[in-house]
Formats: sequence, C-alpha cells, structure tokens
Amino acid sequence: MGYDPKNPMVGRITDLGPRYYGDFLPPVIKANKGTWLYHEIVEPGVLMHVAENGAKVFTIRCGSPRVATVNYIRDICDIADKHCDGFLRFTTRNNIEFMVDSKDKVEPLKATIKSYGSKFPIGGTGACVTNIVHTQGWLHCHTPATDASGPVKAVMDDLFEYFGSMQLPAQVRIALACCLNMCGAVHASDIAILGIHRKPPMIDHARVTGVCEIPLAIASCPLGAVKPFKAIVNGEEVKSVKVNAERCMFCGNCYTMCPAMPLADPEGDGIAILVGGKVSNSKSAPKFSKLVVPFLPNNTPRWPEVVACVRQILVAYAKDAKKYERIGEWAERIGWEKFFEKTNLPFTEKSIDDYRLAYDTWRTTTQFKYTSHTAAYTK
Amino acid sequence: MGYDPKNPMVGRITDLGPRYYGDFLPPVIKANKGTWLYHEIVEPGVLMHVAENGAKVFTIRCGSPRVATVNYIRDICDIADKHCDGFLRFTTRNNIEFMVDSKDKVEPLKATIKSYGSKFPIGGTGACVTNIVHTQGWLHCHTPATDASGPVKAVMDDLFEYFGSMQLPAQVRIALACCLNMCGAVHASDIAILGIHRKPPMIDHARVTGVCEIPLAIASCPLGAVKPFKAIVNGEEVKSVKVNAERCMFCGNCYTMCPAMPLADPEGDGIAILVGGKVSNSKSAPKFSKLVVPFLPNNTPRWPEVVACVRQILVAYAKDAKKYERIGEWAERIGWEKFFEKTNLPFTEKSIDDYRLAYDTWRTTTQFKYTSHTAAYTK
Amino acid sequence: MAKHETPLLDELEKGPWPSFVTDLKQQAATKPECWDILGQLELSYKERITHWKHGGIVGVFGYGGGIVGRYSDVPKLFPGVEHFHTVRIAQPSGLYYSTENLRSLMNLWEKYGSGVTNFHGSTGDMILLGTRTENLEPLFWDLTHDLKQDLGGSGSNLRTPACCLGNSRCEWSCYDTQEICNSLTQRYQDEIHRPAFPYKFKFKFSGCPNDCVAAIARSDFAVIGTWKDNIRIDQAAVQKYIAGDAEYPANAGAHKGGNWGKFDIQKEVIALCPTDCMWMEGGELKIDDTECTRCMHCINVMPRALRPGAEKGATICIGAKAPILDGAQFATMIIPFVEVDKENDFEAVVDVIEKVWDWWMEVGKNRERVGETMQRVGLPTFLSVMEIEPIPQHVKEPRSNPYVFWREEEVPGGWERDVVEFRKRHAA
Amino acid sequence: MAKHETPLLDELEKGPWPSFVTDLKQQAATKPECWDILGQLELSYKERITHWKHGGIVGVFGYGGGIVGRYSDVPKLFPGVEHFHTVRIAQPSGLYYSTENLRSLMNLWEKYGSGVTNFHGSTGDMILLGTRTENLEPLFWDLTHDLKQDLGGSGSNLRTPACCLGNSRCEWSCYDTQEICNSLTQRYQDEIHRPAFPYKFKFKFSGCPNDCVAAIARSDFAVIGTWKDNIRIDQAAVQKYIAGDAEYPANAGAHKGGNWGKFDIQKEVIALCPTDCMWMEGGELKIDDTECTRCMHCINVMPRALRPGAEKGATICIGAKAPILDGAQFATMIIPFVEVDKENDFEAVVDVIEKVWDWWMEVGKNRERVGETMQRVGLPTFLSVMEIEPIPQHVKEPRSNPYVFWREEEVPGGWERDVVEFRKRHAA
Ligand code: SRM
Ligand code: SRM
Ligand code: SRM
Ligand code: SRM
Ligand code: SF4
Ligand code: SF4
Ligand code: SF4
Ligand code: SF4
Ligand code: SF4
Ligand code: SF4
Ligand code: SF4
Ligand code: SF4
Repeated sequence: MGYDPKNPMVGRITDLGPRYYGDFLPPVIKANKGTWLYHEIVEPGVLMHVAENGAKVFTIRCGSPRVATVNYIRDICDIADKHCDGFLRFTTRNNIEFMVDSKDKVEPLKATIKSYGSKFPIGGTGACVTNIVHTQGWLHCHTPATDASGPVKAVMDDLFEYFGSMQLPAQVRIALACCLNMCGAVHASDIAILGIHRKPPMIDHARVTGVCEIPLAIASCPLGAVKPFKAIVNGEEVKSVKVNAERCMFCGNCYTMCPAMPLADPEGDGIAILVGGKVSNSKSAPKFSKLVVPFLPNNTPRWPEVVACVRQILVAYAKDAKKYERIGEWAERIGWEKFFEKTNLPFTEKSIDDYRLAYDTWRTTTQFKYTSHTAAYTK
Repeated sequence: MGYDPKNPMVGRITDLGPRYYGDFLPPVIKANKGTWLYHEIVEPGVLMHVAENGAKVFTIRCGSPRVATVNYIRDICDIADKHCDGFLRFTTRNNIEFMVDSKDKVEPLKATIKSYGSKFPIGGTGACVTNIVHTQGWLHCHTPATDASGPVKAVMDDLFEYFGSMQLPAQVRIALACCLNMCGAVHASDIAILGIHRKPPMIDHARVTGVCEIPLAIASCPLGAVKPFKAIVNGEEVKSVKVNAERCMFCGNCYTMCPAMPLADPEGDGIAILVGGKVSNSKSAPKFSKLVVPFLPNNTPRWPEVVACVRQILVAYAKDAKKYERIGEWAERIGWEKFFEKTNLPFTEKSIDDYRLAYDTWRTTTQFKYTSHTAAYTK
Repeated sequence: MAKHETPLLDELEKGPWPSFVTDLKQQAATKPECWDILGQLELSYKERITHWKHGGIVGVFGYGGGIVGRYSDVPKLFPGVEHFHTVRIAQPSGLYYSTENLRSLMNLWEKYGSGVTNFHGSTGDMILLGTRTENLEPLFWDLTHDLKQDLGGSGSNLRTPACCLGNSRCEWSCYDTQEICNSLTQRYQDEIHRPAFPYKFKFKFSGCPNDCVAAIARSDFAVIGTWKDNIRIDQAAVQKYIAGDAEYPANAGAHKGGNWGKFDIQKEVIALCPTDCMWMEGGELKIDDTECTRCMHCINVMPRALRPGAEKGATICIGAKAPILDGAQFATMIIPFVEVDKENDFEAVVDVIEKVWDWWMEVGKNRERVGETMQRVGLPTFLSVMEIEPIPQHVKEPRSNPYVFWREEEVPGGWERDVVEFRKRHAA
Repeated sequence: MAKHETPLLDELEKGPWPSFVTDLKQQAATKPECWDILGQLELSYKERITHWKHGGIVGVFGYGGGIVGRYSDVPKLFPGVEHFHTVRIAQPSGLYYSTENLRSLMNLWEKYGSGVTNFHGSTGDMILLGTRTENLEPLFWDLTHDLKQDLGGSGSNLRTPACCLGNSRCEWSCYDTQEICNSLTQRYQDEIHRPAFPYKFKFKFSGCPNDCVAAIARSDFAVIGTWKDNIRIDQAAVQKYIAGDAEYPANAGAHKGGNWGKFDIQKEVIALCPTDCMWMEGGELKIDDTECTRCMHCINVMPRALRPGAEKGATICIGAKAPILDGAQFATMIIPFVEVDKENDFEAVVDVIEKVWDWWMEVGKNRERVGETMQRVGLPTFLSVMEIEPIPQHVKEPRSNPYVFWREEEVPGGWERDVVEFRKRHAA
C-alpha cells in the first residue's frame, strides 16, 4: 500500500532494528560458526579459515572507495550471486569480502573480480596498507577542513603497491577525518590525515540570535574564547557573540553549536599528519596518534604534499622497522628524535603539546639521542 | 673585636659566600682531582678510587642521624684528625665519608670508627639501603604531619642489616618528608615516607586579619576551597576566611600562607607510603614515586606500622626483582597489580589518581594480569 | 552529456585505486542528481571549501535519530542537491549481507534517493547519502514494511552498536559478538531512536584483544573478548612453526611478501611477549599464564599452535571518545572479566550498561560523553557509583601526587575542631 | 639529671642505628637547652603534634634569607626553645671539610646556639638548629669575620647551589661540578641573600646522568654532565669482566653481597641497555653511539672497561619542584649540550641562567616556581622567549591532541574575513 501522507501513523512500524545477521551468513559460515580452528593468508587478499571439522572458507578481500553507488553495489551483488551463493560481507574498514567454500572456487571468483578492471582491487590483508577509514568531507559535511574521498583516492593510488602485497613490518592503518570531530577516529591510527582549520570563526551577527542559543555557543568553547557581545546589525543592536582570536585553537566546536560561526576557509584549512597510533592490544597497549606535520595545504584535486608525506613516512618505516613493529612501536623504540630524522620530516614547535596535560609529554630525563636537530649544540 | 649592636653596619662583611672547596680537599683528592680512572666497592661501606697515575683513595662511609650535636661533629673531627689528615666529607644523603690514601690505613681507621660503638655504622654503598633523606618534623618545623628523625631512626633500626650489606637487587633510596611541601623530595624515591594531614584547617578568626593577607590565603588554595567570610569574634564582625571542607585535599598550602589556619591534628595526621620513584637516568628515565599506602597512624615513639610496611615492601622486592632493577622498574615490569599482590599491600581507591592529569593513569588497555584482586570476577 | 564540467574531479579518475568519481559519473547516467553532486563537489575543489549548510533537523515521525539533515548552500547552481539528507540504516551485526537484501536496499534508494551510499559509515551504519525531506517518510515506510529494516542512530542517543565478525569466521573470538550486538541493538531500540542521553553513546564488541572493530578507541562502552584460563598450546604445532613447515607460516602468512628470513620463535614470539612470560624448555614452549596479559601477540604469530583459553568472556572498558573538548580518550578498563552469555540474555553485560546509563543520565551534563563525566567526577567516584571495588587493574599505576580526598567519616574525630581549645595547648 | 622525663623518646635510644636522642642527651650535659628540645619533642610525641609556631621573620641586616624564624608554642614549659631559629650556612661545594673549619663552626655554635645541627639540610646548607634572635647578629659577625663564611639562602631567592662531588673523586664527572657550583654561588651572592624572585630558585650540578645530587628532581636549574662523542671502550678490560676476574667485579662490586652468580655481559649489560645499541662482535663489545642515550648503565656496570666520551659537557634541564600546587615536576631537558668551561667563566651556562631569570622575574607570578611558569605559558612559548629552537629532544613524544595555536601571521590572508562576502558564496 505504501506511505500515506494523510495518515502517517496508520500501520506505521517502528523499532524493528537491524536485520538478523543469522539470515545473511553464507552457508559455510553458518555451518561452522564458532568452530573455526585456524586461518592462513594464502596470498595477499585471500584468507583461508579452517574449522575443527576440516571445513574451509576462502575469503577474497577487495578494496572499495566506500562512496558507492547503487550500480556499484549491484555489481558486487552480481559477483556474489555468481560465486558465493548470494552472500558477501564488508569489513570494519570498508573492504568487501567474497567468500567461497572451497579452494577451487577461488580462481574463478578472482577471474570474475578482475573482469571489472580496477574496480575491485584484491588485497588489504596482513602486513599491508589496508583501506583508509574516512569520513564525508566536502561530499556531505558542513564542518570539513578538507575533503575525504579525494585525498583518500590520491593516497591509495600512490600506495597501491602496499595494498596488494604484504611486505611491510606490520599492518599499517591509515585513517582520515575531515575535522577535529574525528569521525574517522584518526586518534589511534598508524598514519592519520586530519583536516584542520586555522582561522577563528567569523560571526554572522545577523543570524546569531536566530540560529543559536548564545549561552550554548559560549559554553561550547573549551578555551572560553567565545564571549557575549552586542553587535550592530542594520543600525540595530543585537545580542551576539565575539571570539577572542588569540585564544582560539580552531577546534570548531562553536560552529557545531552555532551555525552563525563558520570557520572554513580556503587558505586557512588544510591537513595535519599524525602518526603512531594503534588500537589493538597486541604487544603494546593502544596508543594515540601524535602530530608530526602540523599543516599541509588543500592542494586539490590530488593533495600532492599529503601524498608525498604519507609515502615518506611509510617508506622510512618500511626500511627501518623490525618485523611485527607498528609505526608507533617503531618510533618509540628508536626515539621520536630519530623518527624525525629518519623520515626527514621537519620538527616544529607545533608538535610540542601546549594544551592540557602537556607537561606529561615534556622530556624529563637526560636520555636523548643526538640527531641533526642537536648539531647546533655539538658542532 | 666582635659585633657591636650600637654600630651594626660598621665593619660589616657580607656576601662572602661559602668557603672555597679547594681548601678543604684531602691531599690525595686534591692531587688527583679530575684524573680518577675507576673505582671499586671493596666491601660494604668502603670505596676505592684509582687515579690514572695509580694513586688510590679509600673512602669509609658511615651512617649518621643527620641531627648532629656539636659533640658529635667534634667526634668525627677527632677521627679525621687521627686518620685523614684533618679532612672529611659528607655525602648528598648525609652520610659521613672518611678518606685515606692507602689500603693499609683502612683497617686502623675502621677500628677507630668502631671504637665509638654504634655511633658510626659503616655501610651505605652499592646495592644497599643507604641513609634516609629527611626533614625536620616535630623537631623544628611548623607544618609537619609527622616527625622526621623518629620514624627514620625506627626504620633504619629495622633495616640495619641492609645498610651494611649489598644484597639487594639495586640501590634502595628511602626518603621522608613530614608534609606535602616535601622538603625531603620524596617525590622521586624508591620508598617514600610522607607525612599527610587529613583534616581541613581550623580557622582562628580572631587572628586572620592580624597575621594573613586574606587575598593571598584565598589564592593559596589549589582547589579554591578557601573563601572570604565574615566571622563574629567577640561580638564584632571581622573579615576572615572559611574553608569548604568537601573540596579540601589537606595540602596545607593555606596554612603556609596564613598562620591562622592550622591543620595539624593527632588523629588526622599520619604517614602515606609511596614507592617506585627514582632520580638517576640509568636504564630508565627518572620516575615519580607512587602512592601505595594512603595512611598509617603516628604511632609514637616507633611507628611500628610504618616500619613493618617498609620492610614488607623491601623484602618482597628483594625476593622478586632482577639484578639492577630499582623498585619502580620492578613494579613496572611485573605490573602494579602484581606489586600489590607480591607485597601483600591492600589496594584502595586512594591509590587511584583523581587530581589533575588523572586520566593519564587510567588503564586504557585490556592488558592486565589476574591477581587476587580479580578473583571476584573469575571465580 | 555531462551536466557540469569537472576538470578537477576528473583528475581523480586516474590511478589504480577505484575511483568514486568514475562511479558517480556512471551512476549519473540513470540518476541525474549525481551530476549535481559532482558539480557541487567540483566547486568545492575549485574553492577549497565545503558547500553544505550547517545541519538542519529533519527526521521521521517518532524518531529522534537516524536522519542527518543536509542542504546545499548553492542550491540554485545545483538543485539536485538542494536537500541532501543522510539516511542511516542499522547494519546487520558483522556486516554480512544477502545480495537479495542489498538489491532491495538499492532499489529503495534508487527510488527515493540520490543513488549514492557509503558502505559503511564510521559507526557502522549503512549510509544512504542524499535525499529530499519529502522522501523520508515514504522511504521509511517501505524500509520497515517491505524490507523489515530500520534506521540507525544519530543525535544524543545510543548509536547503532557494531561488532567484529567474531566467531562467525574468526577462531579467536571469545564470545559471540554478533549475537550480543544484535540482541542489545534490538533490546535498546528505544534508546537508539529517541534521544534521552546527555550526548551520544556507542557500544562496540570485539571478540578478542586484537579489537578489530576498534572498540577501545571508538566506543563509550567497549566489550572486548578475553579468557581466564591458560592459553592452549599444541606442542606438535609449535615444532612445525620452528621447523618452518610451509603449512605453518608465521603470523598466518601475514608477512609473506617480506624478506624476513626463517621463522625464529625466540625473536618473533618469546622476545616480543610484553610480559616476558614465555620460554622454551625441553623443546617445549612454556607460558606462565599468571603473568600473561592476554595481548594476543603469540597467538597471532602462531595461530595453529596457540589458542585463547577455553574459559572465555570479555573485559569491559568504558569511555572512549574523539578529542573534542579535552583530548581523545581510550576506554578505561572497568570490569576485568564478565561472562557473555546468551542463555541469560547477556545479563552480566546489561547490568553494567544500565548502571552506567542510570548514573550518566542523572549527572552527565549536556553534550558530555560518559568518558568526560568519568573524568569530571574522577575514577574512584565512578567506581563507587558503579558499586565496583577499586582494584589495581583499573590503573596503569598508582597516583604520584599525594592529594587524597579523605572523607570525614574516615578520619577519627571527624573534621570539627575547636580552635579555642587548640590555642590553649598551642600559643599563637 | 634529666630536666624532663622523656619515656617516649627513650625508646629511640634502642636499636643499632645511631640515636639522635642519645646524642642530644649527651649534649645536654654541656648545653642544657638541649633538655628543652628533648622536652618539647617528648610533648610532641605524646600529643602527636608539632609545638612550633608558624614561621616568624627574623634575619640579619641587609639579608633577606639565611635564617628561618622559629618559636615554641609552649615557651613557658620549655624556655630554652622559646626562640629556636635556624641558621643556614652555605656549604663548601662538594661537602668536603677541614676539621679545622668544622671545629670553628662548632665553637661558634656552642657559643651562640643550641649546639644542635643538621649536616646537611636537604638543599645542601649546613643547618644550625636553634638560636635566639639576639644571637643572630653576633653570630653573623663572627661567622664572616672569623670564619670567612656566609649564610645560605631561604625565601624567594636563589637557594644555596649544590653539587655532587664531581671529578674530585668520581671518574665519571663530565665537568668540574665543584668549580662551577662554587663560582656561581659566589657570582650570585646578591640573588642568594636578597629576595628578588617570584619564589625560590635552586641550582644543582651533577657530574653525570647518575645524578647523585638529584638535580633533575630537586632543582629549578639542573646541570647534568654528559658527553657528545663515543663511550670509550677498553676491550681488554671487557674480557676481564667476561672472564669474571676478581679485580673487575660487576658494577664495581656494588652487588657483592648478593647471590647473583657469574657475571653475564649479555644479561647484565647488553640486554639492559635501554636503547639496545650494544652487541658482541668477534669477541669485542660494540656500541652504536648514535643510538646511545648516555644513560650510564653500561658504564656503571663495567667501570674499568667503559668510560664516558672525551668530549664532555652538560645537559641543562629546567623546572623541577615539589608537588604543591599542581603535582611534582621533574626538570625538563632544555639545552641538550653545553660546554662547562671555567676559562670563560661558565659563560654558556650563565647565559641560560640569566635569560631564564630575566623572563621569569618579569612574567612569574608571586610564589610561582619557574617550572610552573613554564607550564602556564607552555613549552613552545618558553622556548621561544629563551630563543631556543624547538627540537624533538625537548619532548618525549609529539602532542597527541590536534589543538595547535596558529598565529595570525602564519596563515595566508590573516584572520580578518568578511562574513557578508562569505554569505554571497554560501547561502545561510
Ligand atoms: C575483517 C576484519 C574484522 C571485521 O569484522 O571486519 C579483521 C579480520 C582479521 N583480523 Fe583484524 N580485522 C579487521 C580490522 C582490524 C582492526 C580495526 C581497524 O583497523 O580499524 C584492527 C585494529 C587496528 C589497530 O591496531 O590499529 C585489527 C587488528 C588485528 C590484529 C592486531 C595486529 C597488530 O599487530 O596490532 C590482528 C592480528 C594479526 O594481524 O596478527 C588481526 C587479525 C585478524 C584476523 C587474522 C583474525 C582471524 O583470525 O580471522 C583477520 C584477518 C586479518 C587480515 O585481514 O590480515 N586484526 N583488525 C577487519 C578487516 C579490516 C580491513 O578490511 O582491513
Ligand atoms: C657520594 C655520593 C655523591 C656525593 O656527592 O655525595 C655518590 C657517589 C657515588 N655514586 Fe651516586 N652518590 C650519591 C648519591 C646518589 C644519588 C642521590 C640520592 O640518592 O639522593 C643518586 C640518585 C638516586 C636515584 O636514582 O634515586 C645516585 C645514583 C647513582 C647511580 C645510579 C644507580 C641506579 O641504578 O639508578 C650510580 C651508578 C651505580 O651505582 O651503579 C651511582 C654511582 C656512584 C659512585 C659509584 C660514583 C663513583 O664512581 O664514585 C659513587 C659511589 C657509589 C656508592 O656509594 O655505591 N650513583 N647516587 C652520594 C652518596 C649518597 C649516600 O650517602 O648514600
Ligand atoms: C557519517 C559519519 C562519518 C562517516 O563518513 O562515516 C559521521 C558524520 C558526522 N559526525 Fe561523526 N560521524 C560518524 C562517526 C563518528 C565517529 C566514529 C565512530 O563512531 O566509530 C566518531 C568518533 C568516535 C566518537 O564517537 O567519539 C565521531 C565523532 C563525531 C563528533 C565528536 C564527538 C565527541 O564526543 O567528540 C561529532 C560532533 C558532534 O557530535 O556534534 C560528530 C558529528 C558528526 C556530524 C553529525 C556533523 C556535526 O557536526 O553535526 C557529521 C555528519 C556528516 C554528514 O552530514 O554527512 N561526529 N563520528 C559517521 C557515522 C556513520 C554511521 O552512523 O555509521
Ligand atoms: C630545612 C629544610 C628541610 C631539612 O630538614 O633539610 C627545609 C625546611 C623547610 N622548608 Fe623546604 N626545606 C628544605 C629543603 C627543601 C627541598 C629539597 C631541596 O632543596 O632539594 C624541597 C623540595 C624541592 C623544591 O624546592 O621544590 C623543599 C620544598 C619546600 C616547599 C615547597 C616548594 C614548592 O615549590 O612546592 C616549601 C613551602 C614554601 O616554600 O613555602 C618549603 C618550606 C619549608 C619551610 C621554610 C617551612 C615553611 O612552610 O615555610 C621549612 C622550614 C623548616 C624549619 O623551620 O626547620 N620547602 N624544601 C631544607 C632546607 C635546608 C637547606 O637549606 O639545606
Ligand atoms: S570529521 Fe568533521 S567534517 Fe568530517 S564528517 Fe565528521 S564532522 Fe564532518
Ligand atoms: S573554534 Fe574552538 S577554540 Fe575557537 S572559538 Fe570556536 S570553540 Fe573556541
Ligand atoms: S616537609 Fe614540611 S613539615 Fe617537613 S620540614 Fe619541610 S615544610 Fe616542614
Ligand atoms: S589544605 Fe590545601 S586544599 Fe585544603 S583549604 Fe588549605 S590550601 Fe585548600
Ligand atoms: S577482534 Fe579478535 S575475534 Fe574479532 S575478528 Fe579480530 S581477531 Fe577475530
Ligand atoms: S598473549 Fe601476549 S602476554 Fe600472553 S603469552 Fe602471548 S605474547 Fe605473552
Ligand atoms: S653524578 Fe655522576 S659524576 Fe657525580 S658523583 Fe654521581 S656518578 Fe659521579
Ligand atoms: S650508556 Fe646506556 S644507552 Fe648508552 S650504550 Fe650504555 S647502556 Fe646503552
């Protein structure tokens, strides 16, 4: 019957929740759930899981841009219908997984996947650069300081060799978030690409009272930089706010609370690079990513500075780290001074914490390594 | 001629500074300063330093209570005159050092030292418990929450075997400070004995205006617990302060600024034990001591609870740590949960930081060891 | 053919990684609004700034979440994206799909939306990207009636819970992540759809400490699998690894592309164990499990020889969040071990959840994540309201400052004292 | 004989450690005020509380420091300690004494004071413990005229600097700690005696990173010896250690009392090197000095085989302090390497000191230690006022929050923008 705008509540169904996962499991998964014994990454992008009873499932993992059209999804459905009994899954990092229940089904499936050209690159397993977790950017969000899908495409093009191979010391997880809200959760990534603003908000005094609750806007600022203000709009005094630009750290929280305080700016906005975060508890505890490059410009359409910087870090790491060592573990082992030296990234005061808890990061020991940075002292 | 109270400025000499160290060096030290090549701890309390030219100095180190009378100092002068050409030194931890320039002078010197009975115990070198750095306590200070010399004497009596031997995994540095001002700098000691108050200040309204600057008293409180207040004294309104006891953490800073706000109290005051600090940069960076026992009473005259607690920690450490491992290094290697288990100290919420920067100490990983503490969860 | 020139975006059609621009262009053939998406994005690329207006509250009747309003700030140039709201659809736990379901969703979205999606959003929802306000109710009707599916979360409510694939395909999962994720998502539909919290709240479920759904970094309430008995060792398999048997590649083959030489159990496993609790003895691998922190490393490297223990459950960590305002937080270990049991409706986990909520809904400030409330009141207070005994496992290390807040009842004689009496004994 | 009963203190005459009570009692024979010290202390032991009044400003003319005023709050009971001021006397650098000097000091103190001292105070001064106000000037007169010595610091001024014994008897000292300590103490007599700072300021000088005067923990300005070239290795001596030669005991014999077995260079040295930069090769010990952080461990363990490099100097760390108010601070590494050269009057160190003071005296708040001022303004600002280029060595790790304070001049186009212009391109 369909929706009837005149009787919107009649026959309405709510709170169904998600579809039951059990209905969507491929047969071999359903049959062996809970009894898997071990796995092997047979080749890049191809996993084999073996159950206690000897049953096997082979998974082919494919990269995806995450922004996917209806056509695109239908393509993957076609593949899954042809080879996988009509089932497939996505990973928590937006890769696509096609599963088959025997080894001899792997090559035919791969052949079909490859028939789509570069649409579904196979890889993303083991000691690789897997898909980049990212966010909306200019495609859909109101607060971004950079785009999301564009930089991701440019970086993945450049690192493509690392997606389809397993030659790195450990897995490298890259994430991008287009503003400090960090929907991409870049705060714990091996390499993080983070959109940042660098200009304080403008105040659209004509609109403040209309669209914001002034006390909330004031309260939103972690540094108390937003203050009440009486502005003159068209000759009339209106209640508004002002920003003490000297105290602003461009977090954008005021704009989140008040649409009349936009921050975005072509020159002000760009990308910071953070490195060395991790999530897993394997070997070392989860670590936060650390800011190592404070700003790179939004050089559309391909962000060459960002692409080069990420590669520079990755290559230095690949060359120097030990097997199993995540980027953050590597940097901590060699010391951050050596990290800057080996990656050849310039060190700037911007990498020195001056927010809350900052003292904890100051070096309170005589233990440090001499590097190019100390040459002026030891010449 | 001496001081003339009628002409205090006539002939006055100022700013002489300390006596020149060079005039006080024993001959063998003076001759070889800057050319020492290596040293050996010949036996507990006896160091041998060898110079490039083969010259040697033997140092006998003796414990001292630091509180020393004129008589006592004259005794050590007698010893130094007899054996050491009239020179001696003190260490940075208040031990006394007698130096002789050849091996055969060692035993005669030791004999003289021993002739004083227990006055000058020999030891304090290497992997030992050396002298306790401490402060004034009830002997001289106005803010103490405990005594200094008394607990030190009681603890050193108990640990005496460790002063004159070198059987521990590493050096163990104990310090005592009688209040949070920490003149004993207990914030970086293997074992720290710290006097703490637990009652908020009383306000002597009759005296506040006379002895304090009220704004300074108010500003002194790190938690803003001191507020202006109008009190009635003898029927008259006087300017004073009040304390929001709920916010007070008993730091005593208000009393430092304002004598009319005494904190000390027989029941309130006592001792907290902190462990695991270190100063040297050897192996690991300097570490702060951590609070592991929040309160032990001032059980005069011998603080049995404190003595027992220090021993309990020391013995557990001595049994379990590896060679060269300081107490803090040991606790970090085994994990603090195991520290509490192995020392058999009860863990209390008081050991969980809730001051500033506290979040940094929360455990943000699934990595932990099961101990008796988790038994309720895993039974 | 092209409705707008997109010289900048065209550059993103080059290179080996699949191009969303190419995909959008192809879709534009049947869904012309895709041209306006491309057109506005091209303008953003030219001007290096977003062209979306701030927020806009839209939704379906009775729900306070699931739709994110979005409008173009240049609607005249790009009328196809004048309204461009997101519809968040709750994903099936573990992200498995039948093509049948996916095709139905695509048909729905072809009908009511722009034809563009995200599989998936960062929280885990399916994201249908861009539709008009007037399409929301009809879409919701068809979604619920025809597809039997529902919206996910947004706003100050429980966000759509997410999990790693768990024991559906992973040998390490210490509990059934999908089952609890699905079950609690159903249980808390009201909390997902009708904002009642101070701010957003996220659950994530990882089957083991590898944490493949990033629970400890990205969820207010993280349930992470673990075990309480000993790591299970197959000594024969250990020998295969040591011998370099091709069927037993180190780290399950994850390093196949590198030149790392022969497997070295000492270097690759024993020396990298963070607690140093493994050793070889009489040709056997030994583990002192009382020292093990269940980090997974040795198991990751030798999956055919080592397995998590048999007595499984989970650790609960609370309070992760993104950096605004005071810096990012990881979730803090609160419950060391809990049973995750379908038989009792996950009672042990539910108890903790509801206790947290009761407290946070009462004391949490507007837009204060639970981790921030915990920081504000302090961990000891949080534990005490949760009726959890403080244990050393709650902290990395004891406090190093001496600033203990004693309570009056803990101090003999209380706090009231008489300064006049005091002065009798102590002259001023 | 005893003027007061001291049953509690008498308990402290027992046990093997030397007893200050016994000492005081013996002294009381010739200095009867010692009975009142004992009496008042006994009262404190009985009542478990101090009996000293709060502070009291006393001193000698023209000095703002060196004396700490102290009065009994029960003077009627113990008239001998009614006044009980401390006299802090600047110690000779390195704490060496001639008995002649010590005896003169004792004579002086017998004459003017209680006869009780501390050798030494925590900062390093000789502490003469307890005298009356009227004795201060005569004592000072004799001290300066007869003994040619002077008071130390107290109050908001430079405190008496202190040092480890340095190269007077230690083979590791990387500069002459005594010489610089003495020299700067003399240079800054005015700063020591006449309070001009926001709060106290302490110098400490350690000859090497073992830091035997606890400079990094206890001084606002810590000068800690280090070297810039390679650790000097005597391979023949290395072999002696490995062979277990009795003349080459591990750690110079510091572990002689323990049952640690034969020396194992791998376990005791190489594996404990925090940077893992040592190894054996062809029977020789190798060090990759570019990775070494000069922690001293290997040198400590094998002093006859390893020595600090030959190009020596110091690292300057700034800002340590006790916990009040915000928690204790260690000093922060500010200058990685500096020459400590008597020839140029320690110019390199003096420059840094005076720059810090100039700045701190201007911006430091009342009772704000320099470490607190540094925290308040932030490390980047501190470095910039000090004209020191920020280097990664200044931090343990880069910041993990993204909250960078950009300056307007760093951002093209500055901060001024026109919202009306903006709105033309972006409809609200
Ligand atoms: C499919 C997926 C779970 C899902 O529900 O979708 C998954 C699957 C597996 N993970 Fe994972 N992980 C997945 C996301 C993650 C994440 C989350 C993330 O990146 O956002 C993490 C935490 C990352 C971090 O620490 O920053 C993660 C940390 C691990 C680890 C720990 C590695 C480490 O050294 O820290 C392992 C163990 C290993 O690889 O040795 C692991 C191991 C595995 C195994 C081997 C588990 C198994 O036995 O099946 C699976 C195949 C690994 C592979 O691809 O090489 N998985 N894994 C996710 C695939 C993401 C992708 O498409 O690339
Ligand atoms: C005499 C004295 C210096 C002085 O100017 O007075 C001194 C002298 C020596 N120290 Fe020290 N240290 C002295 C206080 C310190 C301090 C300061 C303190 O405790 O307040 C420290 C830092 C303590 C800390 O880290 O908490 C200190 C940390 C060291 C270390 C580092 C040990 C470690 O494992 O961390 C060494 C190296 C070693 O022992 O192997 C060392 C080594 C030495 C050597 C071997 C140096 C040498 O070659 O002569 C000296 C004899 C050591 C011994 O007694 O076993 N000295 N030493 C101090 C004696 C104190 C005492 O009476 O007990
Ligand atoms: C769609 C999504 C990004 C994506 O491209 O995947 C997203 C998009 C937005 N997020 Fe987010 N967040 C998304 C996952 C996240 C995550 C990651 C996660 O859940 O694992 C985080 C970090 C983890 C966390 O929760 O702390 C995240 C942290 C934020 C924050 C900061 C919250 C905080 O406490 O600091 C905001 C700001 C806010 O809530 O006002 C935010 C706000 C927003 C808003 C609603 C913008 C705003 O200021 O109101 C974005 C709407 C964009 C749009 O219109 O397209 N978003 N957001 C993700 C949700 C999709 C989904 O439901 O699956
Ligand atoms: C005598 C001495 C303790 C001892 O028994 O050795 C001492 C005694 C006092 N100290 Fe101290 N401090 C002494 C070394 C220290 C040290 C250790 C050091 O210098 O290495 C510290 C910790 C390091 C530091 O400077 O941070 C120290 C940190 C304090 C503080 C806290 C300062 C801070 O910034 O947090 C105070 C409080 C104050 O300044 O008002 C303080 C205040 C005091 C006062 C003046 C009490 C007061 O509140 O005004 C004490 C006088 C006691 C008396 O009348 O007998 N004392 N004080 C030490 C000085 C002797 C000397 O000159 O050699
Ligand atoms: S990270 Fe910021 S800009 Fe990007 S989607 Fe999230 S809220 Fe929007
Ligand atoms: S951007 Fe952040 S720091 Fe700046 S005014 Fe807004 S809320 Fe405050
Ligand atoms: S620690 Fe406190 S009580 Fe002890 S001497 Fe120092 S200021 Fe006085
Ligand atoms: S003792 Fe400390 S916390 Fe309590 S009122 Fe005084 S200054 Fe404030
Ligand atoms: S978190 Fe653990 S159980 Fe879940 S997929 Fe990853 S490895 Fe498997
Ligand atoms: S799980 Fe981790 S801690 Fe436990 S034995 Fe294995 S490597 Fe060691
Ligand atoms: S700090 Fe170094 S130089 Fe000074 S005494 Fe200690 S070991 Fe020797
Ligand atoms: S000084 Fe320390 S860091 Fe350097 S080689 Fe020796 S042990 Fe290693």
